Amino acid sequence: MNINGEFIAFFIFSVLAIGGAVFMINLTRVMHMALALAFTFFSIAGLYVLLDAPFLAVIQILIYTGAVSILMIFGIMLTKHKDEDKVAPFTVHKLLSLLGVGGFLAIVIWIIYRNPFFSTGEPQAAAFKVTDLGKAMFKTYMIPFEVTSILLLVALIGAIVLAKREEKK
Amino acid sequence: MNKDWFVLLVLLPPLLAFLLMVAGRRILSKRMTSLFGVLSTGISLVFSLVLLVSSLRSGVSLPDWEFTWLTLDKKPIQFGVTLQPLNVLMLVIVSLVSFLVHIYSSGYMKDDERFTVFYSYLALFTFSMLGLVISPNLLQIYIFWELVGVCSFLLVGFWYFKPEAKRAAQKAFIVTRIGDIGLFIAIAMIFAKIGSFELHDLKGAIEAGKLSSGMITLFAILIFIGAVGKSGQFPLHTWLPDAMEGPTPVSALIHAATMVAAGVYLVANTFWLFQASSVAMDVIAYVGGFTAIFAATIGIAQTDIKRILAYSTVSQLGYMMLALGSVGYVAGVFHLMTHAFFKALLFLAAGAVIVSLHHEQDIRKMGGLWKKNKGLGWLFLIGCLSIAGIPPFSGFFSKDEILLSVYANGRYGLFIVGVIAAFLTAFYMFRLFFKVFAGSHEPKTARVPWSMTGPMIVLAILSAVAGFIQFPTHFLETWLITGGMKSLHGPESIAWIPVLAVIVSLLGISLAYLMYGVNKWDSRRVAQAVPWLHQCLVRKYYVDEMYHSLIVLPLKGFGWLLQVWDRYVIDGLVQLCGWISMRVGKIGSTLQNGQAQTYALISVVSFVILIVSLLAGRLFG
Amino acid sequence: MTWSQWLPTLITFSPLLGVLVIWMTPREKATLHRMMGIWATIPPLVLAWIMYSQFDSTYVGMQMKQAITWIQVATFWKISYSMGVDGLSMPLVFLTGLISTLAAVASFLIRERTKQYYSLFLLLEVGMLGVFLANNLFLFFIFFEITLVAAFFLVGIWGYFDKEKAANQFLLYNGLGSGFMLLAMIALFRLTGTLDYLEVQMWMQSKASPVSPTLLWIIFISLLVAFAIKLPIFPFHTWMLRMHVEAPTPIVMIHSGILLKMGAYGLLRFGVGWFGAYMKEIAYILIALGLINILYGAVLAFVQKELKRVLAYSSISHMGILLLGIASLTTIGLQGAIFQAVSHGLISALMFFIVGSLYERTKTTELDRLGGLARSMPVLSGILMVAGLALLGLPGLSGFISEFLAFLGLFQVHPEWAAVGSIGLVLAAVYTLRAVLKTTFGPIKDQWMGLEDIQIKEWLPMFILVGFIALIGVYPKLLEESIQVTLYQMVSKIGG
Amino acid sequence: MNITSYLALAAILFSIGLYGVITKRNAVMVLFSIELMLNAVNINLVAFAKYGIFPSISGQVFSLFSIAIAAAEAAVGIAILIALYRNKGTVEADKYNSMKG
Repeated sequence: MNINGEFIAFFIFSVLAIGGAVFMINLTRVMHMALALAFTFFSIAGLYVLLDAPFLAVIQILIYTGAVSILMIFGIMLTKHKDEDKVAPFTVHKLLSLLGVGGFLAIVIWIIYRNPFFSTGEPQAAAFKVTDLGKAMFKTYMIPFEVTSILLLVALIGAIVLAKREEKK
Repeated sequence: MNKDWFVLLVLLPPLLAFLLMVAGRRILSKRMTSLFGVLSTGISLVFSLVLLVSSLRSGVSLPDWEFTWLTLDKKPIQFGVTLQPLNVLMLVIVSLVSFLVHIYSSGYMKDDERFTVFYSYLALFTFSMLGLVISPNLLQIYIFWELVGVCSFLLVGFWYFKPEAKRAAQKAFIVTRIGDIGLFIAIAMIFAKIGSFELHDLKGAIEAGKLSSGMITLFAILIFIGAVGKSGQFPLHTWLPDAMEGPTPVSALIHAATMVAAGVYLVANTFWLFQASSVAMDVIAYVGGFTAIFAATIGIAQTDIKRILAYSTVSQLGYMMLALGSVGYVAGVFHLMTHAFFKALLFLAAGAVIVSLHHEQDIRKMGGLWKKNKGLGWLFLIGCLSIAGIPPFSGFFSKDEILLSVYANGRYGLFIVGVIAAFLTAFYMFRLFFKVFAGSHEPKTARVPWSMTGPMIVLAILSAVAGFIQFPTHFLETWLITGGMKSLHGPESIAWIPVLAVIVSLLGISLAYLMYGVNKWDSRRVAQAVPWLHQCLVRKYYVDEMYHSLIVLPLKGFGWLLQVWDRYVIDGLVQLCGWISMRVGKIGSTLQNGQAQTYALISVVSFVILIVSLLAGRLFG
Repeated sequence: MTWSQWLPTLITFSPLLGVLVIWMTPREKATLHRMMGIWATIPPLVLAWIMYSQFDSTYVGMQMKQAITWIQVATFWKISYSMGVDGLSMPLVFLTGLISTLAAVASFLIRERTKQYYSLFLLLEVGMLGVFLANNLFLFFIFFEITLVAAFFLVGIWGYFDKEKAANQFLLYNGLGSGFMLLAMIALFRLTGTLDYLEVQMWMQSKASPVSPTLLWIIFISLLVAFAIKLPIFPFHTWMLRMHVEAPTPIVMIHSGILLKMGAYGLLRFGVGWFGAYMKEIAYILIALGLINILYGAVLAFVQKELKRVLAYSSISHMGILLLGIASLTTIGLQGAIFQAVSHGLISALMFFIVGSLYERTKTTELDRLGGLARSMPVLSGILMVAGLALLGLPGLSGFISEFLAFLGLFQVHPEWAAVGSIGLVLAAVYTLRAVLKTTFGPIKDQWMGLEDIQIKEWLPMFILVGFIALIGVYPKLLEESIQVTLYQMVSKIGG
Repeated sequence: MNITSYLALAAILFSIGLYGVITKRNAVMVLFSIELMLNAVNINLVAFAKYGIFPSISGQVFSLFSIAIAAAEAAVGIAILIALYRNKGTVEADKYNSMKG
């Protein structure tokens, strides 16, 4: 594996992403967790840039790092939180989870590295332009796009209805 | 002129009257109702007489006609009409008695609020009975057979609010149903064997020797079981006396003159079948003979005026069966006819007695009616003399024919039975007569309307003179046998038999006179001399009780047993299955602790295990 | 004619129109729902009539057949949406239309949640019509399940006291039956690659590919059990008792009138139509079961203390007669079975309607507490008497001809067994008269003196039913003509 | 650069998210973890779009849709959470046990 700029960038972003994720899992205060997650989202945006998807990177920052994180913070602020100040005991549940998830990860990694489908041969890289994305979006995927817009509308209304305080009679 | 239509003119008026009365139950007044009823049966009577005349004149059977009612297995099942002399004779008897009873009922039932219903049932009965007697095939016979049965049931239970009427109606239906099943099985088996319901096909099959003699005997006996049920022969006789709970005109029409004679008619109509099997003939003769004397003895000890007549009917029907069983075809049919007249007369007269005594039916409380109502007394006397077999009344001739054919057939034991039964008949009929009409008792009487007296007079005349169609010219025999049954000519008359019969009857009458007419011999003392016998007769040989304890109670007990079995074993098993699945569900539901995260964990772990095991299987398998 | 191809589909789904309209009405307008419910059952009835008039009674096989490929797996396995009608289904379709309409009229007894009630009711009708008009087992199964679910809710929500238990047991049992049917269906589909009635029949005749007879036996027995539960055949009958006692009047009318007949239809269509030769081999068992049904039901009906239970057991007894007709495997016997299905459908619908009307007034159906009702309710009692006479097989009414034919068929092959079965006819008279007379005859109790007799909305449907019962009884040719050709073909396939 | 690295990264992120979903008691955290998992999937999609055997823009389009849906999910999820919090007075996931049989 030759070390080049892309590799270094990938290395930095991935370390940041994993680190953010691990911090999110291990921090005790909810607000800190949210910040750690935002960090991860941001790193993923960076990875998108490396993957020739600048538009997606922008979207990632706008929606995840911006909107979703803020939404989460609102969610945190609207509910009361008993901060997990003391370290939760290491239960059977956690052990099993660790084993299960660890096993899952091992299997997936094993598959990724074993599969000739992914690893052999010279990877062919395709370069895209944002215009290609726009064309695909509004020509080939017109109908799903419209359906998605309806979905968003429904989610919007649904969220309002759900979160609305029920009137007492 | 196509004579086919005549038959419909006989059949349809009562049916139309029935439909009209059912539809207009609320609208029709009593006068209108009775008018319709009488008119419809009157039309039937007129046209049956027309048929009779043409049958007599042409000497051969009238053209039959049929239409296809149903197709079974590519065989058309026909409905139709046959007009052999026997059918025509029955047609006339039925329409005549029905017509008279319709008239009579307008007087007898005038105070009943369900007058229209009563008339509609009568009309339906008349229709069914007329249909029965012109049926050319067994299926049609069975259909009308059941219909007359149901009319009888409805009319017996006409006064539905009386518990006795309810019981009697139920009994009448069920007991005759038992007999009907015999007929049902016979019909079905005949169809399975020869592929047709038509009587002439069956006759052809027998003549062609297609049926084994065992089969013929079986068919004959099954058909006879049907006749036993309908005609109240032993052991299915118990319903008939109970059926007297119905209104008296009904008793006269259905349970004396027409429907109960249907069994006899059925046997006569399929006589060639019975003739082909000597076993069947023996069965008929012995059942008939036994019933004749059995019912006669019960008749001696009864106290209800209608029940006495009912047992007398059973006995007389036994007589007819006895005649048929002894190849006395003409004698049986002849007696059927004369019996229809004099028994209808007796019932109608009994009805008049009941009306004039303000609905009293117990003969122990009667007496002295002669002085109050001589006309009625004469009518009743004619009936009694006729049934007792005193010349020149009709019963004498027909009974004589029966005894003659039994004797000629070589059944001497049964001949003696017949003679004794004749004695008993004369005795209990005159016991009844003297109890009701003799004595110093001065009853308060009600007036008997003309609508009731008129029909009785007609019947009395017929009872008195009907015997002369067979004596001395053998006119009836010649006519009936033109149908093609050459072997049925009656035997030559033997002079001493009628003499013997008359003497025996006179003895019976004299005995009744001594005991009840002038009270020379105290009847109570006789009863006390043999208390067990008397008790036995009063309780009708305990046949009802026996049936109750041998059939009804075990059936009920078995039913309860099955009920327990059904509820606790069968249903219990079901409940157990349900219970087990519920329990399993309960256990399963405790695994559902509601923690979505646990579920997720389980699925992740399971997924891992699944993949690992799949891989392991691939690696090591 | 091509438009008539659409008739089966149209008939089946026409009640849905009513469902749509009912959904658009406000929840509390019960009267409106009632009217809509009744009107919505008219189109299937009228269409069934049109179908009858278009029906060619000389044509062999399915008519007005419509087949569209629906699901195709590879080239071999194919399921098509196919509907059609033949002599076997024609009478039952008409019966369904008729009884549904009358049951809709009888639904005035339902007072709560009418909107849902009528929607489910019409759904039930769709299911029933579909069952009789479907032309392959897959469709049949789907419609069969629709009836199951709809009936479950109808009983569970609008039934009487122990309704939940009745509904549960109904679902449990019939679910079991459906399970067997599904099993058979899948196995058959795997073997033949089709579920079309005709194609499976032809496959059974030719057996193109060698198949182990054991497997076919298993399929056959599974189907048999499925329909035996539905019919019901002893010992699978207890669910039906509860159902008859607890379900609301219109649903019992439908249940006893039509749903039970689906079992008979299944036995005829699949048992005789597909597995005729196998049926013949176990005819003895079927005859024995039929006899047990007849006598067991009759004896138990005789000791019941409650009117509805008497009728429930009598249904068992009558289904026994139907089974005898089928088991005879003769044209006449099968004809009797179809006659019995139609006739008992009409009679039991009438009976349960009467009992429902009675219960509305007396609030009890205990025989010992009733009595003498002929005085206060002459019309109701009269109709009850007619229904009772029809039930016990009085000639001139439809019960006679059907029982007669069923027995006649059996007499052709096994007269001795048929003779044993005829005892059931006596017992039928015994228990029917006992129940009817205990209700209407005898002295009237004071508490029943003031009862009002039935009104037009009750007696009109009853008279219509009586009319049909009498029509079939007096002129059976009407029914017989349409079914004959199908039966000949069926029996000729069995080979004897 | 190689696709396997991206896939491995995505797998690691996904596993961390999965672990969070299973173990975190705070419902908000569960939602966070779900978002993380969705992002991991998006990385896969975009990576396949560039380095897959059949590179195509479709991968990016799909991840766009996925983002849109994830956003909707987040909004509805938070709304449900707030509604639940109002009814139950807590955001502890193990207190939500109304699915208990």
